[in-house]
Amino acid sequence: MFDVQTLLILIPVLPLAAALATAALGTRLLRGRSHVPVVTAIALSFVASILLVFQLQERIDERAAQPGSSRAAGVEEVVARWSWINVPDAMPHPVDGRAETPGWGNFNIEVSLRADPLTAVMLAMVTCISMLVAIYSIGYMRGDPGYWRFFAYVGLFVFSMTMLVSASNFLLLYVFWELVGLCSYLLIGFWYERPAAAAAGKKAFLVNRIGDVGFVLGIFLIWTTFGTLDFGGVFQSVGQHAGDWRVTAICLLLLLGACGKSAQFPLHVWLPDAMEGPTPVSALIHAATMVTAGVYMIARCTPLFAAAPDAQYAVALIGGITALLGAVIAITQTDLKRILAYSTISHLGYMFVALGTGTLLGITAGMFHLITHAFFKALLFLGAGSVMHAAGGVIDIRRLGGLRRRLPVTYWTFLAGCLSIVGVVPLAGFWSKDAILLSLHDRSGLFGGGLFEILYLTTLLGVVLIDFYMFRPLFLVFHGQEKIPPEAGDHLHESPGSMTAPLVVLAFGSVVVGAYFEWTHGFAHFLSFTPSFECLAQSGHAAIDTADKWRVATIGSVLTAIGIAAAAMLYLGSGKAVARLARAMNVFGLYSLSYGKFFFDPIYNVLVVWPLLSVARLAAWFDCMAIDSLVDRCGRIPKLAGAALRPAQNGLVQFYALAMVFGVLVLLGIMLM
Amino acid sequence: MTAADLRLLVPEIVLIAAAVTIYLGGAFSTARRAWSWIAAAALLLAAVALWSQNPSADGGSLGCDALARYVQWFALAAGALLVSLASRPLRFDGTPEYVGSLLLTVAGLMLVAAAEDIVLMFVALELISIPTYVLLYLGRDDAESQESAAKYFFLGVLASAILLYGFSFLYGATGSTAFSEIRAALDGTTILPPGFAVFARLAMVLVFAGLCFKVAAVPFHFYAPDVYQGTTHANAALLSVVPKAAGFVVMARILVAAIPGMEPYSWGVVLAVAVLTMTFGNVMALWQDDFRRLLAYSSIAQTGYILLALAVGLAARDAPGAWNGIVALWFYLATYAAATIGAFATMEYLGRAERRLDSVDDLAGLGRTRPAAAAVMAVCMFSLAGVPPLAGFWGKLLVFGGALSVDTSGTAGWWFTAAAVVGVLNAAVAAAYYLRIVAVMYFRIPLATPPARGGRGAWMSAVACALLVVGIGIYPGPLMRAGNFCDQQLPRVDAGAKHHSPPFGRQKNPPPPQSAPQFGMAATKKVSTPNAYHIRRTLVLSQTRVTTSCHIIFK
Amino acid sequence: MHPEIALLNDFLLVGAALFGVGLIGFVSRRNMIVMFLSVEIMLQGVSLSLAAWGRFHNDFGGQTLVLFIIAVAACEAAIALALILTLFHRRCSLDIAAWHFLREANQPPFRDVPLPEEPAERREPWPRLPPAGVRPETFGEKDKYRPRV
Amino acid sequence: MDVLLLTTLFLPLAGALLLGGDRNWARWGALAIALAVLGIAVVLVARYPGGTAPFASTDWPWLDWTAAPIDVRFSVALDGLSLWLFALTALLMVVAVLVGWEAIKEQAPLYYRLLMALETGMLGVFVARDIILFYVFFEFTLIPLFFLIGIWGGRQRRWAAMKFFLFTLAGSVLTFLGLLAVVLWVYYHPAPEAASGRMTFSIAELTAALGDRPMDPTMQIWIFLALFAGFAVKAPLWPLHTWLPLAHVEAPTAGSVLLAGVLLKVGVYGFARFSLPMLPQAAATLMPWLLWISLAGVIYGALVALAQSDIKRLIAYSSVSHLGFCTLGIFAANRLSVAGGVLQMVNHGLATGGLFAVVGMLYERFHTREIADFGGLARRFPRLAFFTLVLTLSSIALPGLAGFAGEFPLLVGVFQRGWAGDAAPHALQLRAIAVLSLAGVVLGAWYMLWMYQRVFFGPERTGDKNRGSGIGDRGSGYEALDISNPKSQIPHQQISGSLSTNPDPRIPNPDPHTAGPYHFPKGEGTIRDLSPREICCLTPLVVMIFWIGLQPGFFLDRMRPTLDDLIAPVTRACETASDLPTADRIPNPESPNPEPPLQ
Repeated sequence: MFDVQTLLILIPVLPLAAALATAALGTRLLRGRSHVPVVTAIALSFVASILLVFQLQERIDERAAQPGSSRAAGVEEVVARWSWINVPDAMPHPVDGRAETPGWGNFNIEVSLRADPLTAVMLAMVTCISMLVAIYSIGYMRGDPGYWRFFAYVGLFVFSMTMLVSASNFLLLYVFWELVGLCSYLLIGFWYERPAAAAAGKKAFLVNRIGDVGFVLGIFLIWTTFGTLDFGGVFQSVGQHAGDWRVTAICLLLLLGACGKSAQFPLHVWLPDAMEGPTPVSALIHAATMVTAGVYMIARCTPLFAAAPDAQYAVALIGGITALLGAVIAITQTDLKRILAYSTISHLGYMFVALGTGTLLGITAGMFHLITHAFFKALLFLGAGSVMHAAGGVIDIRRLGGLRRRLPVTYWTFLAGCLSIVGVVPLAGFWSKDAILLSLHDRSGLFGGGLFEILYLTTLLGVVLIDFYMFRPLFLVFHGQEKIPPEAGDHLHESPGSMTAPLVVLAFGSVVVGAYFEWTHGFAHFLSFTPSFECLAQSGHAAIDTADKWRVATIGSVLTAIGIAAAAMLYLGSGKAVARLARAMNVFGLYSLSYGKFFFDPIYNVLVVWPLLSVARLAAWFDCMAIDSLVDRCGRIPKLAGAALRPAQNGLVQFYALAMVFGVLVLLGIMLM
Repeated sequence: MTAADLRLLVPEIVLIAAAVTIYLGGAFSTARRAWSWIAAAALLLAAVALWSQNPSADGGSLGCDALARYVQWFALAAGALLVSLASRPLRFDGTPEYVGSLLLTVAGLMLVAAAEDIVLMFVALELISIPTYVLLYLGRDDAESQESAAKYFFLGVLASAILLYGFSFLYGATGSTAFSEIRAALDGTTILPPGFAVFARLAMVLVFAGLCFKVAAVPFHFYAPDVYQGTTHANAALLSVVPKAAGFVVMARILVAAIPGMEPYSWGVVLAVAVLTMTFGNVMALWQDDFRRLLAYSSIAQTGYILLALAVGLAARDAPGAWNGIVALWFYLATYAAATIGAFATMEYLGRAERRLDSVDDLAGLGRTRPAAAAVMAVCMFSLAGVPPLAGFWGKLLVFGGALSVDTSGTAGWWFTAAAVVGVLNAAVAAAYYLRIVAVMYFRIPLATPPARGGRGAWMSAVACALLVVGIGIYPGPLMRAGNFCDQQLPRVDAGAKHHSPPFGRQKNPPPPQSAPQFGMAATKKVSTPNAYHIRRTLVLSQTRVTTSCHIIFK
Repeated sequence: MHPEIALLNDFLLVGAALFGVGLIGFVSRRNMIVMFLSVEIMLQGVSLSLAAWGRFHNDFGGQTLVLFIIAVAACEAAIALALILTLFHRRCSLDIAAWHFLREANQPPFRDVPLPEEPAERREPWPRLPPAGVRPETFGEKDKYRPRV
Repeated sequence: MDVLLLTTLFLPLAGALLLGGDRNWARWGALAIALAVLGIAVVLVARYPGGTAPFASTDWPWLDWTAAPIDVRFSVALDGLSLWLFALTALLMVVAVLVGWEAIKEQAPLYYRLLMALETGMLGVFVARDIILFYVFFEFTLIPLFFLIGIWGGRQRRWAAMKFFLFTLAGSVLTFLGLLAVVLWVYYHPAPEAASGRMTFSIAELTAALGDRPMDPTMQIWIFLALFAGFAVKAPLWPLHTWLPLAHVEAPTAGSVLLAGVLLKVGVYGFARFSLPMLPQAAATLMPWLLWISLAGVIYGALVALAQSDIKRLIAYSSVSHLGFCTLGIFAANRLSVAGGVLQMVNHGLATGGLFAVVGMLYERFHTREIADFGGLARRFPRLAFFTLVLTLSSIALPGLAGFAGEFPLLVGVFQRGWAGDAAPHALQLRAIAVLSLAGVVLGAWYMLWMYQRVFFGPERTGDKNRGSGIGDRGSGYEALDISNPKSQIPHQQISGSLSTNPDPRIPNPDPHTAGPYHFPKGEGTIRDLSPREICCLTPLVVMIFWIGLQPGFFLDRMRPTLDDLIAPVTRACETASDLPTADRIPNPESPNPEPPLQ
């Protein structure tokens, strides 16, 4: 029963059905229990995606067993059930003799799903994290009037995310790209009474929309260049368009779309504001799943990026800048969720850097980091959520302190998360960070490696910064003397079982997952069978000698240890050392710059929002006073002409007679000439 | 006075006899309503007589072609509507002479249509204008009415003098008073004595000027607003229909038929006057408060469109079949007359003997107080504005279609296209004041409920006009076909002599023109040589008519 | 030039002159009766030229038209005087300019421009009828029967 | 089939003449007729066979003027282009009747009669196959709307009604001339073999005739401009759109639903039916200008909508922006963009019609349309919030809803026109237009979501002062603006109030004391969420939006054959134009009788 096709369809359909059921029955029937359909549906999807992974693993084993064919063929299965739109030969054949893909110009969009290792991995990650977050939010959202609405939106979100990941043509990818944006808009603005939440939702949607404009332009260019929007068709014919400027333009535009969605450097301003939403939302959407959609898209389009090397440089560069930017800002933030948000931006930057290397090693490292990051970032967010839950909604780390003894489970899981994210040896974070460092080091050796040398160094600097901005909240919130904010009331105690269980599971995941994948080499091996990665395989990356691997690993660990020690020294002691460091930093104005989040929001306001609003008002005024009054004046011209002619009618018979005679004379003059 | 002539004149004779009896009877009993019924009976009788006339009778100075027949039916219809409109006297003393004069004007119009001779044409024209002077005076007995009568009289007399002077030169240039001979003399084939071409042109100008007064075209329109404002609704309706129709008949007879190829650009004058009239009428109407004054300017504007049709008739005279001005002229005249009489009839019906509805504001909120009357008025207004589902639209279609179909290869075509664009924009401006009346009726809060005691007759004619307008709007076929025959029948000179390049740079071989339909309507080709017998007969004939009319007036 | 045409030209000129005089009279004189008379003059001018044309073409058409013109002029005279009578009763003045109340809404009313008073000495002693009731002094007996003319 | 089509036309006309009695009779009668017409429309759509042949056609001689060859016929038929607009009209008619159910109190029978007359006019416009019949219906729709706006409108209704009628009439009379010129050109250029000499007015014959005997380019451009005047006013293209906000804001709810939903489409329909197929060379040469104007409409409409303080004005300006998209699609004249353009017309009808219905419902409850007066409605009116959310998202082209299904092919087509191989002679301009048109999408999202957020989200306003006499009540002192008495000159309005709150200074700022934000009355329950009537008024729209969003293929396949015929001449013209852009290019080689150069 569980062949790949039914699984592939089952995974997205289950959450959709659950979401629709909750929406329909939520208010009257389910009320208190409206989480049941969605959580069960997501759980079943998770099981299905695990089965899918196993099915694909079997196929890969068969393929590997066949002699000689190695990884060339790749494993994929496309399910196309339903044609959305079909306009045959909508575009004339290319004039300037460019190569023509089969089925050129058929604007045939089908709702087609694709199952290959990359999709399977993403599906597994998305459904697993969603399940855990759903369970967590049973406790977190209890008693909220919009309880059913929350779960309906979460169900809708999981449906869109799973469809996005398994879409098989660019248009479908874009459709669910926007639907995911809609779900984030709805979930950020979940508590719509709070104007800040509503504004944050709108801001998120608009910034995404700006990114989507780039994405759409990319799709249009793909359509005009390749004549088809299907992944298969495009990736096969990329070969013939190697040097074409269009492919580079496409990749840059897709990058712009990815930046919009994954909150990269120019368009990252919406993610910190998105923290207005409930914390499970932040954990699910703004840490693990939605923001990684950009990374997934770039991974999916590797053939395109392979054909446009300077686009890969751009990806790496954007990634590097964002990583550094996120890390520097996160250090000085005071709101725990904002810190985690900026750390997410920073880690996404690392993934972009990894993908930017353009080598199979780099891409698998990026995806590996995506998986591990999903686990420990979700863990950290849920931990922050349980702290907020316990402390009555206060999340400002300066007002919390010494909660170690009151929230033991949260503390230990949060600690596990921190250790993992920082990259202490056995934990997952270490392996993925190490893989990225290795791929950077390897790539810097190859052609054009200068940029990657710098990126390798900045990543190492990043490793140190991670220790600071992760352990700072840990020490301030959980260590030191106990500071309990008044909002917490007297009952500051550990969160209920339904919230702590997912924390424990995630903690276990972020500890074990890295090691498991590293030792069994399963992850890289599994991923390398994605058909679209074949172009990388051919580019012949030599095996990495173990000496380099150990050297990179040791450098990474040493730096991490130094960082943790410095953080402990600074933050466990009294505040004097921190104040002195802050003043030292402020000499170059770095501290105020970092605390002010590099003033991107005010800059964007001044550069984009305010000018547009004033142009709008000008246009409104122009429309009323200029065009409208011009039209009214044209309407009044006949009346003015009438006013000019009225005096002629003065009632005197002889004047009329004179006019008649004059008329006759004029007529005579004309006729006799 | 052959029997045929007499038989041709039976309808007119019936009307004039009725008028005489009414004048005489009026001395004894002043019951206007009774005399109106008699007048209606007379009109009915005349109609029957006209119907039973066999069309091919060959009258000396009385032509009986399709144009005559069309205008005679038009006259009878207009007469019937006006008689029923004026059936209830607005003055204390009943003044039955009013109805008599009305009948005379109708008879005059029928005669003008049938006249084939300058003399008879002049007499018929006077037979219209003189009773009109009387009607204007008899309408109301206050200062304004007398002022309007005076103005119309003096300017009318001046215009007829100018017209006559034109006739004299026409007679002088061609040497005969019969249109057929005039046509033969001026069709370019016979060589005129040296100076006479100037006289012919002079004649054409003076005749056109004289007729422009009757039709209220721009240089001669000054009387219209003041006279309309001063008289009753019935008189205003009469003035806006009968003299205008007469003017256009004479123009059609003389300008289009009698002076054919004399001037290649004779249409230039007519076009200029048309555009001026159109624009002047529409632009001035925007300011008016008084209803009749507004409709006066509207009728001036509508004259502009009809003159445009005439100009098209002049320029593209030989365009086969489809579009030429004469057809548009007759169709447009009929629809315009129906709508205008309808509007005046409604206003007449809404008023009362002593409190007449004058200003547009009196109509405020009519939609609520008198919905039926408001509907009729709205239909008339929309038809005048030319909004599609009604008759006015078809009129405009023919006029502007004709204007566009004038050959665009020569310069004529571009002038006509420009005139069409100006005409169309004028229609948009005209829609403003027609719409204003509708807006006042439906959007304003009613100030006072109009008494609506203008008599059932007025209401009957208003409803008849509205139905006519809507009927023609829905199915314009028959009226267009009638209009088309007038054009087919107009005796015209074969323009083969002059090469007319086809419009729109069209093919040299225009599609073969439809063969003239044989409805038993033999084209009257009448050749008569001036002889003593002919002269005596016209003398006797016209003599009787003039004396009777003078006699009546002197009662 | 052929004597006939010369004769025609003369008549036409006189006719045109009459027409012109009538026209100018109509436009300039303000007395209603005089205006009507000037129109009559115009009609006479037309009749004259019609007669001339009739003679030139040796055709009766022109004369028939003249006859009708005379008849119509008579009718119009009748109506004119009736009308002028009532107008006089209404405004007690024969001046056509008195009738200017039907005009465009915002036009200033017509105000007469007073003619400058004629200088006294230039006024001619026109023969004037003595006021009724005084017996006119009769001429001497001898003037009544003058032997020679 | 053709009998069904005739009943859809004449049933509402009969209703217009006969609906009488009291308010209840009239409105139920009107609803029955509207539903009957909708039913028939559904049957016709179901039976529509696709292909280019006219479906359910009737052809009666209207003006069989035997003497002269003028041949005006009452010929009506459905084809790909008009099928969906026909169905949309029937659907929106039901919505319009339902929306005004409670609101219209005085003179209700006249109101419903006018609505029925309007329905006949609208349906007629889309099914007319004869030029004169098209123009008759094109003008006929003006009269009922004039009365609807004038009698039941808002505060400036008289001025709005007059301006609407005259502005549209001024444009359409020029179109009238253009159409006549086309007919006359074909009559005077008969095909050599056809000696019928019959002056045909049927659109199909004219298009065919002009297809193989095209006019010379200069004449085409003049006639194109004449047609452009009328249609550009009707489908508000940028400079000629100023009547739209005034007419929409002042029209009663049903009026603005129909005005926005259907009547704006007549102009674009006119372009697709007349301008493109009959005047291909003109369309090709003027293409950059037309695209620039449409683009200006898109961006300008969005910008002005951003600055509006009144919901209805905002939606009106959004209509300008959306119609700019439709014309962008139509003028780009390739297979995808025209299909997207026509589908976008239907979507706009559904979304904006729905939004106007929602604004009407809000107005019925709160008697105000100022965005500043609302806040936090979502909590007390969840159903209203849901319906408005779906409509808003459809109008900002969220995938999965109708807006996206129309807009995406449209933008692909426009992009393809600029960037793909067959770039017209002005490639650079077309490429710039293609990229800038996406700005409209972003701006659209901004002002719609900002409006939605200010009205439905944010803190719920609860307070004691229940403003009884809403500033919207009619009859409050606007006689001065009453155009119908000539004495009233438009008083020179001093620019009162800061622009931010009231962009149209000619409407003086509502009196600050009474105009404060609307406060829910202390007590509960006086203002309820959507009533069942209102729900079944909005549900069909939402259902259609989802259907088109999820299954656009169903709609596009039926349109494609007709649309292909419409744009074939233009694409040919583009190709020939692109290689020899100079004026004295060789005339169309394959036309049988080469056109003698104009003297």
